[in-house]
Amino acid sequence: MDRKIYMDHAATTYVKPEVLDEMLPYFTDKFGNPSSIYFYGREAKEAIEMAREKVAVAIGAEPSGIYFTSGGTESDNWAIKGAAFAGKKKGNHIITSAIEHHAVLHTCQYLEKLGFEVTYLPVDQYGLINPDDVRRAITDKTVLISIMTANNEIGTIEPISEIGKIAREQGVYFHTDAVQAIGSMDIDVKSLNVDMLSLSGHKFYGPKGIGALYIKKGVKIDQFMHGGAQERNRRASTENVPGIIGLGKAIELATATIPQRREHLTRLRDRLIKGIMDKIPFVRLNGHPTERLPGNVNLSFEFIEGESMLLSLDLKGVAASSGSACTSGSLDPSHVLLAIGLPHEVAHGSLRLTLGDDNTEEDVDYVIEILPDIVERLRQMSPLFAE
Amino acid sequence: MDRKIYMDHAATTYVKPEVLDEMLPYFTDKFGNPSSIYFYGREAKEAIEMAREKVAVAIGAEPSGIYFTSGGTESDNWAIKGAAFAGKKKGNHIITSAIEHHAVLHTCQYLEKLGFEVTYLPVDQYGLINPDDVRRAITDKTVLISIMTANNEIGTIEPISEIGKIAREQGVYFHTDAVQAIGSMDIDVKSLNVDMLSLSGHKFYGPKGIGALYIKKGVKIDQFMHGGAQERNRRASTENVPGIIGLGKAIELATATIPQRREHLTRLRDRLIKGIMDKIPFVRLNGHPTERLPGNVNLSFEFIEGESMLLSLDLKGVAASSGSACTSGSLDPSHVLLAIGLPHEVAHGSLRLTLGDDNTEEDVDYVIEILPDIVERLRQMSPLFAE
Amino acid sequence: MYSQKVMDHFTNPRNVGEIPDADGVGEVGNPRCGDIMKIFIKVDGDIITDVKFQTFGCAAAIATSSMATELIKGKTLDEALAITNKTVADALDGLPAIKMHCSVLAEDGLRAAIEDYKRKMGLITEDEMAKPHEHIHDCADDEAANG
Amino acid sequence: MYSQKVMDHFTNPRNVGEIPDADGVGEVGNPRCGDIMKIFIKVDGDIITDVKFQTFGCAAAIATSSMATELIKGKTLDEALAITNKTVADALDGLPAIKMHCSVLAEDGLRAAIEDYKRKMGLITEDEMAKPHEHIHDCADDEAANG
Ligand SMILES: Cc1ncc(COP(=O)(O)O)c(C=O)c1O
Ligand SMILES: Cc1ncc(COP(=O)(O)O)c(C=O)c1O
Ligand code: FES
Ligand code: FES
Repeated sequence: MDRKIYMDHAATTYVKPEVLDEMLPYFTDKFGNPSSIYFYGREAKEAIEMAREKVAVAIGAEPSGIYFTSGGTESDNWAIKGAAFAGKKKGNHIITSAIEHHAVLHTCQYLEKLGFEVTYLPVDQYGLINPDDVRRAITDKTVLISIMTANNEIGTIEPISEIGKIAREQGVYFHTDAVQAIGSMDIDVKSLNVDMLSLSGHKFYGPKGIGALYIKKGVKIDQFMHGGAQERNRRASTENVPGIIGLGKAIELATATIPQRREHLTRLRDRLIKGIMDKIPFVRLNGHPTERLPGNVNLSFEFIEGESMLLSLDLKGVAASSGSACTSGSLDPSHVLLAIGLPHEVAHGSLRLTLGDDNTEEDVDYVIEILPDIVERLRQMSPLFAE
Repeated sequence: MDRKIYMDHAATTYVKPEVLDEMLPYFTDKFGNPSSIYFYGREAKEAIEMAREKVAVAIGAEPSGIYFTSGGTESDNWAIKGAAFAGKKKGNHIITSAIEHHAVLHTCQYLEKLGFEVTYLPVDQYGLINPDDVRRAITDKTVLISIMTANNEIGTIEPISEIGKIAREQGVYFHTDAVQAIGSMDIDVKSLNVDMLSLSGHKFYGPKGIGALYIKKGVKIDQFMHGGAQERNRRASTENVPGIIGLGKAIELATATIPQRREHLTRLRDRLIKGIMDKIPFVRLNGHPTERLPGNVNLSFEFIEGESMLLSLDLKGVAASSGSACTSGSLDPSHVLLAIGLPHEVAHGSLRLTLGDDNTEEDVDYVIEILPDIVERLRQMSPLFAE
Repeated sequence: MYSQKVMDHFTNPRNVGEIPDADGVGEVGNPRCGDIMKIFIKVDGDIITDVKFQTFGCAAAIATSSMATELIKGKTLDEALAITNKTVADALDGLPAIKMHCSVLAEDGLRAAIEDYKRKMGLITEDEMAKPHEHIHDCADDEAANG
Repeated sequence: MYSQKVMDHFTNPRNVGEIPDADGVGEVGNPRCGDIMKIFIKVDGDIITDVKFQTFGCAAAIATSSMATELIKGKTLDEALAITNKTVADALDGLPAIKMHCSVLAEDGLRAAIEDYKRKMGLITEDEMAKPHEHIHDCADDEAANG
């Protein structure tokens, strides 16, 4: 396996050299605690404020609305639990969708155990949420709407501008998980009427273990991480300074090149989809044909199972992912694929290829070349295909 | 300011070069998501399991009891909120001490708002908790005892072995915040009867933004970070792989050299305390004279305020910290100093110097040399001294 | 994650296919769960002379199917029935914990094929047929541990 | 964190000390809170001819004390009374937000000293004395924001 082709950028990305370079001094020479008033502290403090500014600019927010967290999961947990607990006097109802990331769904399920009520809105065959469904679900007990900007599995981009408008009209807080969207599409929290937004560094060539939650000024949410006075008393714990610096640099780079990235990835994406579907029968595209993230390809191959596809691809040097239950060690195939109406056995045969900045046409053509044999071999073994 | 002397190791440490070296490949070449089954994922997975093993060895635990978190604060929040919510059927009472870190105290205060009851045990003039007080505070509603291993401000080492015994006898979970203790003293969760233990990488020459919670097998606590199936379904979020690798390496290095470190730091510490107290009048040592962390010096200088001392030291190249309210931007001086009985105005005049591996006798002597003038100058300005 | 033996049996599975005139056929699993296994055997006297399989499932399911067929080929029916999922997993140098249930599939498939043969031969009645394992990979439950 | 001017006035504070025969003395603050300021003035006619201070407090408290004394030296009483904490902070090229209350201390100290002088001179009665600002740095409260 000499050739290595990484096509799982939605799972995680490597850290770009420019990003790592900016981080490095903060591990060693500039290691101070930003809360300290002496020299080492001040230089760290200034650096994290510059990073905050960069994150703010990237999403059209004020720097004072940006809070650093340990990643997308913490941002989601904080936004949802924080708004739920802070809003308890008003009500106990939360609206979300059936295709959110587990960081949202499992948080909501936990809140249900604690007595909250959650509406999980359905999606159509493409994974789109209907804004009218959101409007109809709102009651006078609704304290939060949490709908993702774009889905991590099937890449569908949700109508969050419309949903934001409805939330604003009805006076309900609106949180969006933009973890997959940053760097792939323009986001402006003000024009989108977003009250809270989650993002995570390692999805756009920044480091793992760092993320941010945008909280609009005036939004009332409980703290999630209690302790010291860091992050203006709202998120305790000694700041992950190198991580924050890396996040700032990475989001700056990622948002500066959105048009080019979109153009590049969309071209590769469509070539990959077409190439595979032309060559292999019994394949369907999951997600929306056009309202989808530029780098996302998600296909179901009937009669076979995803993990064995992944492993076969891995043996040929290609890294991808699947919504099969067998891959994740969980018991059901992807809740997203089931939500768009796939039968279990078809959901098991899903393959997600997510493209990144370094992927080339040759990479795409290589996958188009090797995949038919892999699928054919597995189908030959399958009792479902034989039947 | 050419000379730079860092004496605030309790606030944070730099990352040792050996630690950073081990981390670096995981930002770039070995950047895979450990949950993925392909090559990149497997190599990351193996690396974090080796790091888990190292953390386990350092505290005498099984690797399966180690869960990686974003730092000491998250570990404390998780242990306390997790045990409180999971124990709700049994009771709603928590025992802790008045001198815990804010990550514990503010978490407990938050739980009080949610209906839990918390006993904050007092300490004696040295900051010691009386195990008998713990025993007496236990009721049939007590679900958790959380007492720190060693205090971050005054360095006092608590009798956690006795407290662990009491907790075990009474069948109450025992959590200890060992964030300051790792690397300075031997810790064995089994012989100490500890059910949960918090630690944080950046306190022992590892990176910021990474920590761990030890959870003894069978202990029932709710999840804190809900989402993906990472960390055996107990702590969601894409693993901070470089951070975890760094934590593993740092704790391995730190615990391998405890006797030498203790010897080195204790010698410097006692020299520093003696040097200052011999030269400056109206000074008192805070914390226990012998049951204290080897690197901790905490002194109160009457008639003057801490921030102005810190800034004066900073101008001479020395980085330290203070329990003065003016330093932290909070409204009261250190709760720890008040808990050991210092009057407010004396607490304001506190200075904490925490020593580290690279500090030398020359460093100590330099501080002893410059501090008298600083204190004298500030006292000359002070209306309290004049009176 | 997987041992070399698993990878070997996954990439070069032995005995893949159908036996059109099989003496016994066993089919276990459930496509909803992502795993189905079908085993075909030819029996001569009480010796299993030939065996083939078809599997829809993960690499572990494919490898254990392959290994199980290897283990029973040429064995007596009783010897074959003595083979457990553990035997198969051990023969593959082990399986990851979360994949042990896939080996249960292979064991169940074997038994089902042998029983099918016995039933066809009138050696046992329907009632005497062994129940397959409770399917560990139970699709109906949600991930409880992750709540 | 602090401007160069603040650092300058902190390291070289002007007018530190006492005036034993001061015409007016003002003392404000509370040692519990970590800040006390004492201002001594000499007055000739309605001109402040000399001023000294003593401060127990942070660098901002010391620097604002120093700057405040500089600003009023040689001024009339009315000119001095026109000086607010904002004037002092601006003269220092600003203060961090959490340190603005320290400049209130200086303003209050000045007023207290001038009023002490006026009272001694019989120019005002006790009743007419201005109240100092509500002390922003209120020690009694716990860090509410951090709950
Ligand atoms: C849509 C979405 N939300 C949240 C997360 C969680 O982010 P993290 O793993 O950084 O905590 C992810 C990725 O894992 C994601 O794709
Ligand atoms: C005793 C103690 N507990 C908890 C913490 C919190 O750790 P972190 O800042 O890594 O979240 C610290 C240090 O900040 C500490 O000293
Ligand atoms: S067949 Fe589903 S995990 Fe093996
Ligand atoms: S005197 Fe307390 S902050 Fe300035």
